[in-house]
Amino acid sequence: MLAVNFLLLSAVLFSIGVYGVLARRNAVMVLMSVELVLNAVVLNLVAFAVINGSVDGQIFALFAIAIAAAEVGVGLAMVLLVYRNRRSIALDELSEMRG
Amino acid sequence: MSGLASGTVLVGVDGINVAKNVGFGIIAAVMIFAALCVVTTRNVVHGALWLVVVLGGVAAQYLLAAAEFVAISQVLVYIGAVMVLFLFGIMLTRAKIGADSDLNNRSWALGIPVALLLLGVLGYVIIDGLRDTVVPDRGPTPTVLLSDGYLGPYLVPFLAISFVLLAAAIGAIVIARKD
Amino acid sequence: MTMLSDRQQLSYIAAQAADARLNVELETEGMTLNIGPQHPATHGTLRIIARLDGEQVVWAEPSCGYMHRGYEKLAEVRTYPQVTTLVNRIDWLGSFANEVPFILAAEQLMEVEAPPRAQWIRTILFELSRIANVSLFLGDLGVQMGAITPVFMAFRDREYVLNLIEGATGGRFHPNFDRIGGLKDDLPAGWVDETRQVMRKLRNFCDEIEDLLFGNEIFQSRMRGIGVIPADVARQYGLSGANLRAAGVDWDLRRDQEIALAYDQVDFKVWTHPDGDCFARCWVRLQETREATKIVDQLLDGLPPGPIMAKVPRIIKVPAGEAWVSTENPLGEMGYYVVSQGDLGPFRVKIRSASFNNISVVPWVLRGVYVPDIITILASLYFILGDIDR
Amino acid sequence: MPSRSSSVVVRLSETPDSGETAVAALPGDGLREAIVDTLRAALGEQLIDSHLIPTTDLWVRVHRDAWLRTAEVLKGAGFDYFCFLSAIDWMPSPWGRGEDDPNEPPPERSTELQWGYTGGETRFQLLARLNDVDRHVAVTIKADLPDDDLVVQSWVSVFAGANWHERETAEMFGIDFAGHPDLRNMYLPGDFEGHPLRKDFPLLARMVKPWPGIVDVEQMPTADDDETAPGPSADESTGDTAS
Amino acid sequence: MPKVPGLIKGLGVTFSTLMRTATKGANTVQYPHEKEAPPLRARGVIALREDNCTACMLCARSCPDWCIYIEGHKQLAPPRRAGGKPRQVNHLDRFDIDYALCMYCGICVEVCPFDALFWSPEYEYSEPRIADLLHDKDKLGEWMETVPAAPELEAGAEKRK
Amino acid sequence: MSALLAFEIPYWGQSLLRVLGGIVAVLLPAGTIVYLFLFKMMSFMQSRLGPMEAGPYGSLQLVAEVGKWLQKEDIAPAAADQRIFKMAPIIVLVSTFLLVAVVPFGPQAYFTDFSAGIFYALAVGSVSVIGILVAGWASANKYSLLGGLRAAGQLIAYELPMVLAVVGVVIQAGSMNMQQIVVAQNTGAIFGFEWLGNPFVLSQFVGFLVFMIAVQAELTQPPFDMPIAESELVSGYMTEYSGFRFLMFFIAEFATAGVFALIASVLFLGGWGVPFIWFGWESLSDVAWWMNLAGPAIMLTKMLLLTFLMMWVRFSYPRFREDQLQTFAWKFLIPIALANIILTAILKVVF
Repeated sequence: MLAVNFLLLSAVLFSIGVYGVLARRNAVMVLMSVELVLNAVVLNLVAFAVINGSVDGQIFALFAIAIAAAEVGVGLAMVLLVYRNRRSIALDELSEMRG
Repeated sequence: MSGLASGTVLVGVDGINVAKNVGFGIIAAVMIFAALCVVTTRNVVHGALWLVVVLGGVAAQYLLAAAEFVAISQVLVYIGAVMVLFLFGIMLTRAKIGADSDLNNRSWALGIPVALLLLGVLGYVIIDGLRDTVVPDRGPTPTVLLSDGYLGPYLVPFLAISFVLLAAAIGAIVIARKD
Repeated sequence: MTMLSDRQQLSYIAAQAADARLNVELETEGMTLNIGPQHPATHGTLRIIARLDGEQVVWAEPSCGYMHRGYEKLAEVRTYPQVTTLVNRIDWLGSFANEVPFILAAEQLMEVEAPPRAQWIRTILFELSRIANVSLFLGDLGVQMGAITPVFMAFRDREYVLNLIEGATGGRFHPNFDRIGGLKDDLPAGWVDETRQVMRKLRNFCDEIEDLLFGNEIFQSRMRGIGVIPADVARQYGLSGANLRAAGVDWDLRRDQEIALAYDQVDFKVWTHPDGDCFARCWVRLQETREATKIVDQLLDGLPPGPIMAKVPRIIKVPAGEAWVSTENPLGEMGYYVVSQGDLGPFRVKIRSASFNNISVVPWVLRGVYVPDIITILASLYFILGDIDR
Repeated sequence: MPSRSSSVVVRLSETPDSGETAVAALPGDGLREAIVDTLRAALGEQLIDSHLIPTTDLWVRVHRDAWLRTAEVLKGAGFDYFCFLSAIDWMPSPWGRGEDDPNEPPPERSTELQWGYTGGETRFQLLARLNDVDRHVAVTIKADLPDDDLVVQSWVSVFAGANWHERETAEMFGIDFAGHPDLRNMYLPGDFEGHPLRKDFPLLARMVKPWPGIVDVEQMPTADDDETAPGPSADESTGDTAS
Repeated sequence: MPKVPGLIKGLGVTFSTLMRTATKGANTVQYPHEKEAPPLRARGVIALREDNCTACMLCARSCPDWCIYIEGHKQLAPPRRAGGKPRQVNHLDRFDIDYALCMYCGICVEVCPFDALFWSPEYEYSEPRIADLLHDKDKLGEWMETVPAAPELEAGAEKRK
Repeated sequence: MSALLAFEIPYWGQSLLRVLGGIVAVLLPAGTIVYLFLFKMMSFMQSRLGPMEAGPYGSLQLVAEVGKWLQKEDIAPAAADQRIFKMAPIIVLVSTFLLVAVVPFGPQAYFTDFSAGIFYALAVGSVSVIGILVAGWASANKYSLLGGLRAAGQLIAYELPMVLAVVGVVIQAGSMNMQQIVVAQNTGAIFGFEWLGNPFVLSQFVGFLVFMIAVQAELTQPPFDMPIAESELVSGYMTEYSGFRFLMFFIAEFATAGVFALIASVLFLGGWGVPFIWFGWESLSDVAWWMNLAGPAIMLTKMLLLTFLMMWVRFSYPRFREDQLQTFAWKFLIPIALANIILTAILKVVF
């Protein structure tokens, strides 16, 4: 099995995620796109770990997963706060700094 | 998973595992399709469910790469917790049933060239650099190795991550609290 | 024993009110939840419209009338015996108790009094219908709280009481046994002994419910301190029965008014509870059921011999006048204001049913509670739809 | 098992002290007369009439302008338990008991208003009852409302529980309560026309179905009926009588 | 005395009920196979003794919801004693009770001055069609067979009429 | 690989057998639980007999009920998100089938032998949350949505004490593999009494209690049945479901109860081992072949014992309130489970 397979897959996921982050207006959708990007990276980590035959990549993959969970928790809390105050989670409406 | 990783499977001429490649291809195709749906769907909940498919596919890829523990963690954390959190957030922000017209921002079309450019660069680098590298067919990673890693050389990052998680949990509660 | 202090009660109420106010001020877009008219928790067709913020009730209002049968109007075109069959159907779980105040009001206008034996049997049947009614409440309480078993036990043991009522009156649910001046018939042979046995079973049932439900820590944690109705609010809203006594108001019409029933012949305790919360209401009802079985036992022991019907004309015309008689029904104070103009039927009957007043406090008490507590509070206030809408 | 911090356990075997006070002596006349006196002192001329059945009950009739004041005075005098509030339409029903022969013109009925205790002046009379829980005494309050101005002050500010009773009365009798926060219909649909408890509101159930008792025994069978009359008993009969 | 937690006590109640049902049988009755006998006074269905009915309409008048339909006519009955004058009696043409309307209050049975109506504890007469619940006088007459004798009264009761 | 039978069977045949076995292993306990406990035990606890007409003592009642559900119309509310609405019960049921895959029924009688078996079980057990959540959302019903949200909150909250309770077992057994846990219990010793074995229910009693309570909550059974609380939310996320989609939820509920009981008996009651007798086998490969036949029966017995406990509680208790449920999980169960882990770890190091 070629390593390129894994890496190309992760590149595609990464690009799709980047597109999502750029194109989406809804905050939750942006967060989901960020998850795509993160997963692409973690997939890379695991792939390289297997290629190199060391577990370090897997260990860092687990670190990344844990961090992702934390990031989602905080991110969603912020989205909820924004929603509660503004009745909307459209990001481009959040440009003004006044609360 | 021993069944998938070391079972009696068809073996190609150059030692490349054909069944594994086919499985990879199918899963990868599904994942890419699902990922495209995530960024193009017009309903937030559908998007979240497509993301579940992508994350499940990632877990399956980890299994193919014989990273059993990571795969299970992926299911437990991503599908069991993160996605539930997402759905929770979506439902608390009153997701509508049916198509939502304003999920994209006005300049969404700019994202396509950017993403394609990125894909091109990344693809070129990957194919150029790792064209002939073959993923060796190893058995499943023993969990012991992972735990030794955590409690050995990576103890400090492990603790740091734990604190980050704790801080994130507290922060999330503080942010989302009403009063 | 210990009790919720006044300060605790007041702080609870203040906290509820403050929460509700806060939510209104924030103008959070509430979700409007329609509980009923066909919701399992409303045992009947009561509808509660509740505006929620998350799971908290900002504002709630019951909407009744899905079962309005217009008994006050119907009574105007019926004769006195016919009205008796109508009022059976107001609180259909304790229907004999509905007849008694109406008949007593008519008797008061006619200035006749039922003979002692009739009064005793009336009182026995009155308490039996209380037991039948409240034992079902105790079981239903379990269902509202999510425990399935108590209701079956309640149905099991209520069946004995209903058999007794049917054996004596012929009707399980709608006895129509009371007549102006006495009763339709005397008790059948063997009824007294059977009743004694059933009362033992019912006391056993009360013990079981106490162990199964009231002693349960989960049940207590859901009931205590929830839906506190202080005494002055209870009086203002005209709450009656166990709902009033659970707020610490020691008022029981069985004891506190002179009435042509045999309550002055028996020794019983009026149970009150100082807390005024859901648990207090349910607990008072449990104790009252037990007390009712004891009242029945005492009455059976002293059942006087004699006639069961006073001398009344065959065709009953009630002299002109007005009378108000209310009794301590299973649900609370049930009264009839009967206006007669010397006709075959009443000129106007105002039916003061217990549940109507008891439920009118709901908008007050539901403010600021959580959705599951709506159910607890409604269950503990205990209403019968027919008794609200009449 | 965590329990709510504010809740304290009452052991079930014990009873909260209900106050082992002896049953209060049932009040006699003096008590009720004192109540009338209190009211008279507070309302003066606006207390129109009172009626007292010793050891049983007490009725007072007040002027409708004093309706709210009566409630306040009585609440101050210990009558803080709200029992009910309603109204009476003293007009005799033009429909009788619904037992008229539908084929005949309706019989003549008296249209004279006949008031009950404490008398009356107008067709509609308000009716309310307040209890004194501690002294075990109650009073029924009445007030006349002129037909052309069915408005009275609401009791909601004094007794919150009057809210629903006033809504019901407004719906059933068409009486307006000034100062009531929300005088919607309780039972009937919002667009319902008429006020069901007024005597001139027909009870449709009795209107649409003729009274079965109207089929008169005296209605004589014809020869056709005799032929179609079923049952063996027809054979035993010696013949129809024509009377 | 250490208090048994309510949680455990509750389990005990359900378990003892389980054992009681298993050993002593259930409290329920398997209806179509076994039936509980209703009490003698149970108001199941109204039976009509047609011979006693004089079509006096008293029951129909006293019925609160007008579910009794009576039609009759006068006819001459044979004299009681030979040679006497023929009597004039009311003959009953129709006596229907609409059980779809009936409230089972029993006023009609009570007011009947000629003992023509009786309560029977029979209860199995439900019908798929509501119109079939209108029992005519033949059907009401059939119920007479199921009417039990009035039960003995409890000690201390005064015999009425 | 798991050679359940002595003779050689092709790869596809093995897979087919596994799938069939999985279906049996899910449906058989579910059916038994429904008949034995839901129909009969609950009725007896309420002084009644339960179904008696279909088959002797109503034993075929379940078949009749399934037949009834299957022939019912498949209704989806008009406002619902049709595809997701129809998919949700399948997700829930699939999670149950994935769960049973790692449960060992005998020395060679298992579907797969994961090295991190119990970890896998906990992971796939959490997948059902998504099914429940989207079921609540897609029904376009406020009660359903509230029920779904409650269910999700509850399942996430109780997953943690469940995992923590398992950690104690894993520490004591020294393995996450379910077979190893079974062997560790049966070859273990308590204070030198080797013949007794060491079912972890004895040494991990606190963990056992926490695990069973968490299982009760994961199954949304009383006293934790707020998501489907009949008197509050009608039927919660199941309100709009009818016909065979409701049947799927129903099967999933009781099958999951059975599978969790199986997992609990592996973790705490010694799995497929005969209680107190181990015949002196040294390791997994020593175990006599007949254990493959006796094992499933023993597992079924232990499962029934545990489901009896679960159902007993279910039919006796009233339910918590939502906030009390969270309080109970975070302030009571999790600290206790953590303390249990620490204690276990200390004892493991000391001895």
